Amino acid sequence: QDGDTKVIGVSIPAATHGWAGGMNYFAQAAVERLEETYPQLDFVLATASDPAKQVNDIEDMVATRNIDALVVLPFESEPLTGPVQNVKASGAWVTVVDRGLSVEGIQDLYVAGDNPGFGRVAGEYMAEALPDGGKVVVLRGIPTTIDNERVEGFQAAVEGSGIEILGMEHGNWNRDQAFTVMQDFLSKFPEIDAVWASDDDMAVGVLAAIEAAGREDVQFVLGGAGMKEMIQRTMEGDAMVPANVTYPPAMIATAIEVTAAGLVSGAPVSGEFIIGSVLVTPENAETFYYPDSPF
Amino acid sequence: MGDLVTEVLALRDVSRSFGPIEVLHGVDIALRPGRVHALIGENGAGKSTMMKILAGYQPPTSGDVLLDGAQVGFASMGEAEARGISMIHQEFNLAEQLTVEQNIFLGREMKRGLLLDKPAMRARTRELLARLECRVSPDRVVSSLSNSDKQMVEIAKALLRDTRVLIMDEPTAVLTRSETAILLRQVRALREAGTAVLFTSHKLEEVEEIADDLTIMRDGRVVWTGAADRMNQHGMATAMVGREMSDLFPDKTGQPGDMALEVSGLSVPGHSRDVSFTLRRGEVLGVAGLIGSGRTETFEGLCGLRPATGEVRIFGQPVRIDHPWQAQARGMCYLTEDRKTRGLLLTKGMRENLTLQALAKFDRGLIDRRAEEAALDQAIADFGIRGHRGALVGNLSGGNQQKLLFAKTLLADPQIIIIDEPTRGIDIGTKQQMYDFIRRLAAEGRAIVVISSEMQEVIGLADRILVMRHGRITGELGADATEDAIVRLAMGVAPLSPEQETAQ
Amino acid sequence: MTAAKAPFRLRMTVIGPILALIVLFIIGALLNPNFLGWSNLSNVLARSAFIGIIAVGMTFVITAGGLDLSVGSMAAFIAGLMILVMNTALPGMGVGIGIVLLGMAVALFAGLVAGLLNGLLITRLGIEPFIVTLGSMGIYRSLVTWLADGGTLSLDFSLRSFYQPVYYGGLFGISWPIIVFAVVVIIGEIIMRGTAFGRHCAAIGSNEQVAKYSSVRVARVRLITYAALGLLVGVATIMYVPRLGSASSATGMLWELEAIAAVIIGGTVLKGGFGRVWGTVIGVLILSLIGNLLNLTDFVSPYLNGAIQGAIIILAVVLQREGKAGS
Amino acid sequence: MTAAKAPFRLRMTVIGPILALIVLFIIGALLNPNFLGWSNLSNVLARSAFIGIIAVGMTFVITAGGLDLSVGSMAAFIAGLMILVMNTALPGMGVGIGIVLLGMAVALFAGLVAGLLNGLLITRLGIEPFIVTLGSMGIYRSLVTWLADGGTLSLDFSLRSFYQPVYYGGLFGISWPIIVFAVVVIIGEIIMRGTAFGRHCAAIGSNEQVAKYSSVRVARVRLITYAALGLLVGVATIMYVPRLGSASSATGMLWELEAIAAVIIGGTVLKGGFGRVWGTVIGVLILSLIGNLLNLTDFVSPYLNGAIQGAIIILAVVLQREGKAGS
Ligand SMILES: Nc1ncnc2c1ncn2[C@@H]1O[C@H](COP(=O)(O)OP(=O)(O)OP(=O)(O)O)[C@@H](O)[C@H]1O
Ligand SMILES: Nc1ncnc2c1ncn2[C@@H]1O[C@H](COP(=O)(O)OP(=O)(O)OP(=O)(O)O)[C@@H](O)[C@H]1O
Ligand SMILES: [Mg+2]
Ligand SMILES: [Mg+2]
Repeated sequence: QDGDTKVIGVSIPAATHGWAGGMNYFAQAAVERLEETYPQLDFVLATASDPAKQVNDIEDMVATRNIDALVVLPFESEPLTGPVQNVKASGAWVTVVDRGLSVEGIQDLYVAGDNPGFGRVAGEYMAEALPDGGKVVVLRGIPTTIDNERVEGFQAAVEGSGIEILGMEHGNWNRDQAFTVMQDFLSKFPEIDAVWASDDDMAVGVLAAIEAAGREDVQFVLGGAGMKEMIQRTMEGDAMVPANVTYPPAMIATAIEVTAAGLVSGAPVSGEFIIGSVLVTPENAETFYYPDSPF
Repeated sequence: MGDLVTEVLALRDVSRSFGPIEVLHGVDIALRPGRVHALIGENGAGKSTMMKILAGYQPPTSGDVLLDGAQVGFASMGEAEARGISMIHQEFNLAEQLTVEQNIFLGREMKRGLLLDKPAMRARTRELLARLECRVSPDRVVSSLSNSDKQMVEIAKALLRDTRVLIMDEPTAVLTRSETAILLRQVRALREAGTAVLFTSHKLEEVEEIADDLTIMRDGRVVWTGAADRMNQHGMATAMVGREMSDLFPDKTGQPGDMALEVSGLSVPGHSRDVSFTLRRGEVLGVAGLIGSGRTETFEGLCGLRPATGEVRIFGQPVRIDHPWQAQARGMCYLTEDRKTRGLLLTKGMRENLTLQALAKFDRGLIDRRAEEAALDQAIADFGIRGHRGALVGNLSGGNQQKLLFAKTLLADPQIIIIDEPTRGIDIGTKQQMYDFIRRLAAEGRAIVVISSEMQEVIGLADRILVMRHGRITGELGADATEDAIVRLAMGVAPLSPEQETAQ
Repeated sequence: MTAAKAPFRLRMTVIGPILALIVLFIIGALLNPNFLGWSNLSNVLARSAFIGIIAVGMTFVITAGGLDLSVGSMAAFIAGLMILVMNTALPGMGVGIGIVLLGMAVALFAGLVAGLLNGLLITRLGIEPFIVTLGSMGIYRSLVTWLADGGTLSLDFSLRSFYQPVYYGGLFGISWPIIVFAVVVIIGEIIMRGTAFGRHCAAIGSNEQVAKYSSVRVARVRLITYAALGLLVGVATIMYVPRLGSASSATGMLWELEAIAAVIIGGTVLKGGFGRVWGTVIGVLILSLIGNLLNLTDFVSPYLNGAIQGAIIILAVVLQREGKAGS
Repeated sequence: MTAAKAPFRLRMTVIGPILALIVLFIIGALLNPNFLGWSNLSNVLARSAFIGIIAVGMTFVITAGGLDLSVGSMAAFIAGLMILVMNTALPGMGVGIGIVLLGMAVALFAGLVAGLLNGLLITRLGIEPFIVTLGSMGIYRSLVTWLADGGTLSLDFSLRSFYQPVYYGGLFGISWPIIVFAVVVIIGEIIMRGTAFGRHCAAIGSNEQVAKYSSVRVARVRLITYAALGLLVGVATIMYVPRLGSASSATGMLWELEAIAAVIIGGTVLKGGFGRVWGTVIGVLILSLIGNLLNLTDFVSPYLNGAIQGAIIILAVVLQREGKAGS
């Protein structure tokens, strides 16, 4: 590459579930858009199916593409800390998205969602929607720190509100597995007031299971992450999907854009941007509805 | 009879059952050092079972195994071998994907420190094979060897293990006469060295030639035992079969009919070149030649089992055969010489095997089981197959497997039948039945090719004889051919004159 | 291993899986009274139908000495394709039986083609089935991700409502997936035990050489097993799509492993030569019931579900192989 | 399949994988000049060491007619256990060579035990390796999730810095994983070709009965293959932990598939009877280079990476099996 061209590496987890799919979409869209806007920028986008593969990708970017900046959404924090530290040591700009590294101060820019907040907002809504308490079941994601943080946030928020968590099972952010788990919850518990699906993909499976069972006792399902179909249902006032909690997959695009702009202008923006999780209700749903997103 | 003190290995009143069926009923046998003991009997008489008990591969159900006069119970396969008893199995006991050397030394590798001493093993392999006048390379993979070479490897494997007792189950079944002679020479050498040898064969002339002691079995019982010189071939056959044996070969009543098969310029790359011959209905065509002369490959090529080129006409129609099922659809079937790896599904029952090739006959949307059972009844009756009906084919005795293979191919009702080594491992009584059967098939108007390494068989059975050498037909002989004439053609020694011999 | 024990052992390999299933039923009934309820059993049966239908096809492939690792991603790809075609055709055709039939035809056709492709690579080029299907597994998984642009392909909502009864509806209270599964099993069992094709599969898996020498059309039979499996993946997809109306790269994840496990738990031999369809059904049921049971009870940490599942799989097979110990 | 072609075919199966590797190298060099740089090659080699070390062990297991699906989750479990033990011992022992040695001993011991367990279930109870290791795969995967309480187990930071040179450091500019990998490969190749054990593995895989009749201790040899594989998983983990310093349920995901694929691409026969360690190395390199190559350029959608990977795997094997067509 000639001296003027700068290379930005983008390393993200593969699209193995809906949210990640959305994030992949936004990352690619941002890369395409920015490559057009800034001819002097070159992007390398790599998607990884596990942490080890992601470390490989980052190593390759340094060894073969001489990246000037790295935008990384770590699969997991711990394993990526060292390799990203190495990238930083090589002199490149580092932007970390969504999941913080386990050592402070590596990244120049940090754009993140708020996982405990995600759970808390959901829990607070639940407590408010069931003022007299109620029986809820929880579907959890893939066993990860993210999921743990969310669930802890949720549990803390519903504590003392009279809400009883009947059961929690892992639906792994997967529609089919959520469907199966919910069917079994419905067999197991004769009375369920609400479901925290914790993710809109899982909410799709949960809603299908409830509908198929014809159970009237379940008042609503609270998903999360703002899938467009779900936002739409909220917008339209569907009683089963009265709310949502955001966790925008588009944060990756923001991070890439800010990084690119900084690199081009030579006046990089460093700092921390925490994108808080917001409660989506029929009133404000329209502002969170992106019909063109795949998620 | 034998002196007890000198017995090295013996069975006393041994019985053996498989499930509810007893196949050995209180047999005795005694092997003595420096003597060759022959064990003969009909197919399924229990010879192999008895040998396996002697060699520690199977325990007796009741009775004793005596080694040096003391009762032993071999706990593992290795134990008998460690005590100087080794056995060559009737069916090949070689790991197909391993090389000759690896097989010969399997379980007894020579080491230098922790590593294998390959040069030494290779040298020893060469030496052993040279003793057997077998010219395969120690590095050849066994699956690429011909049957006879495999047998030689098995023999070399047994020779390697310095044994006091060598047990050989039909070692000569896949050997030609010259190879048999080599083997027998080795056996004599072992006898001189004081080894006790036990062997079985359905070729009674060999038994007569080499045996010192003789045991004859019938239906799981010993019916005769004693010094071999007290019995001649005729006596043996009679004692084995339990009836008087008449002439082995049927009359050649062949009435050649229409042309059935015309082959011209058939070549199987790497094995045979430019083979041409014709065959009429009602004819039995013998194909003779030394081992490795490419007979098997030529006819496998003809039947679409290997890539081949050439012109073939069946009943006057030019045909192109790339797959065996195409040959069968034209009425031509090949009966393999290798029943264990190409002929039968050893882990399946008799019924499934019998009908595999002719399954279409039983297919009425679903397979008609009752018809299958009836066919099995018929085959058991026709070929005298012995063995428990529900047994796995792998558990049938070797000869009975061969009979089943025969029955299986014939069930497809082919008009042209190519039979490769039809009587390998079959007892003399059944052989006679098989020859009759082949003749009858010819008389029904079928065309038959018999490939055989037994010169007598070709001469006794065939109306015409083709002789092959190095993948080419070197001559054609009439029904009155002599062994000498065949051998000359097969060896490439100038015959009297080709015209003289190809009289027809 | 003596032949004397054969009858007993035979019985164990037959009774073993059934016994394991019965034990699971008893445990389930003890743990949760709802377990034996019709609604729970019907749920479990209906959702095991996808894997079940595929596993029936897999039984033939494995019996004939083959293997197919691509079924899960093939299902995802077919589902994606089907949704795409139906959505595209919607403006022209409108919601109706026609478009559903079109979708079904696409699924069956795509399944058949995908199966044929696997089969042709395996039989014509002589490559190990493991490699061919590992490769096509990656290819289909990628293709569906690409079709969905990384996200989820969703069937148009109106279309989905119309199509939904194919999963949720049924006859006489038995839902369609269960009926289709049953039909596939019965046909499969008949083919395996009663027809020349089934015999040929077993013969090829047992010893290819012998099959060839016995005039069996080895390559064709093999090819048919893969094509049939592909077709059955298509059938499974037809049942799958109406359930949630979507397909993504996560669809059908690890179905191949589950299908192969079901086949082997059912007593089919992985190296080929012997297969039984009814055993596969029991294998499928055992696998789905374990998951169901673990969801119905909560006496262990959900993190350990996988461990229990693994242990039960091994136990189910131990039960049926008892007699073989020390062989 | 004619014998005349045998020498050619033999050559193709030997040259095939090497040829595929060379082609990959050429493509790589053309795509990006940095590809052949030492830093890139060293990265690729070092990271393929984990799978590589495991694949060497897998070569023996497969050659002896077995299979092990549990290696990936076994690695995750051992990594988790190792981290847990080291973190627990830290207050007492302090950062130093002692605690690293303790961690290594734990990893090797756990690997050996895990391998022995698989092996004992397979040889003593006579259960299909596929089922046993599918079961233990679930068990270990669950156990590590449980140990990590659903999250990630991380090595104490100070400890990690101390331990890191085991992955990142090296001798004469060659990093430790590469050295260890090379040593394992050389020993593996010697054992496979030069010792009785290697021959016994091939004999068992080729024909168990024959091996038994030749007084090969079949059960013991089998057991040793699984135990050795477990031990090698332990060795791989020792290299892996300093690299990422953590273990979670995502660790070692699909390693088993990759290891088996490497073994088969290298020319070892899946049904057993023939294996070659050097081939496995080439298989491992091919697989890691594909991943590396896809990162070198960005001319395809990342969604399609899997498809390209799948196609190349098939092609690499087509190249080597050319002569077999129609057999
Ligand atoms: N493992 C087994 N299970 C059941 N039956 C068996 C088994 N082994 C042998 N048999 C039966 O025992 C009988 C004797 O068989 P054996 O192999 O000893 O005969 P043989 O005398 O060697 O015959 P051949 O001359 O044909 O080789 C046969 O009926 C056979 O079917
Ligand atoms: N599967 C095979 N692959 C490669 N070479 C083979 C194979 N089978 C046989 N050969 C070789 O082909 C040659 C001819 O084989 P074979 O000995 O079977 O011929 P034959 O004339 O039929 O003899 P016979 O039938 O008496 O054994 C031999 O040199 C043999 O080693
Ligand atoms: Mg016998
Ligand atoms: Mg021959």
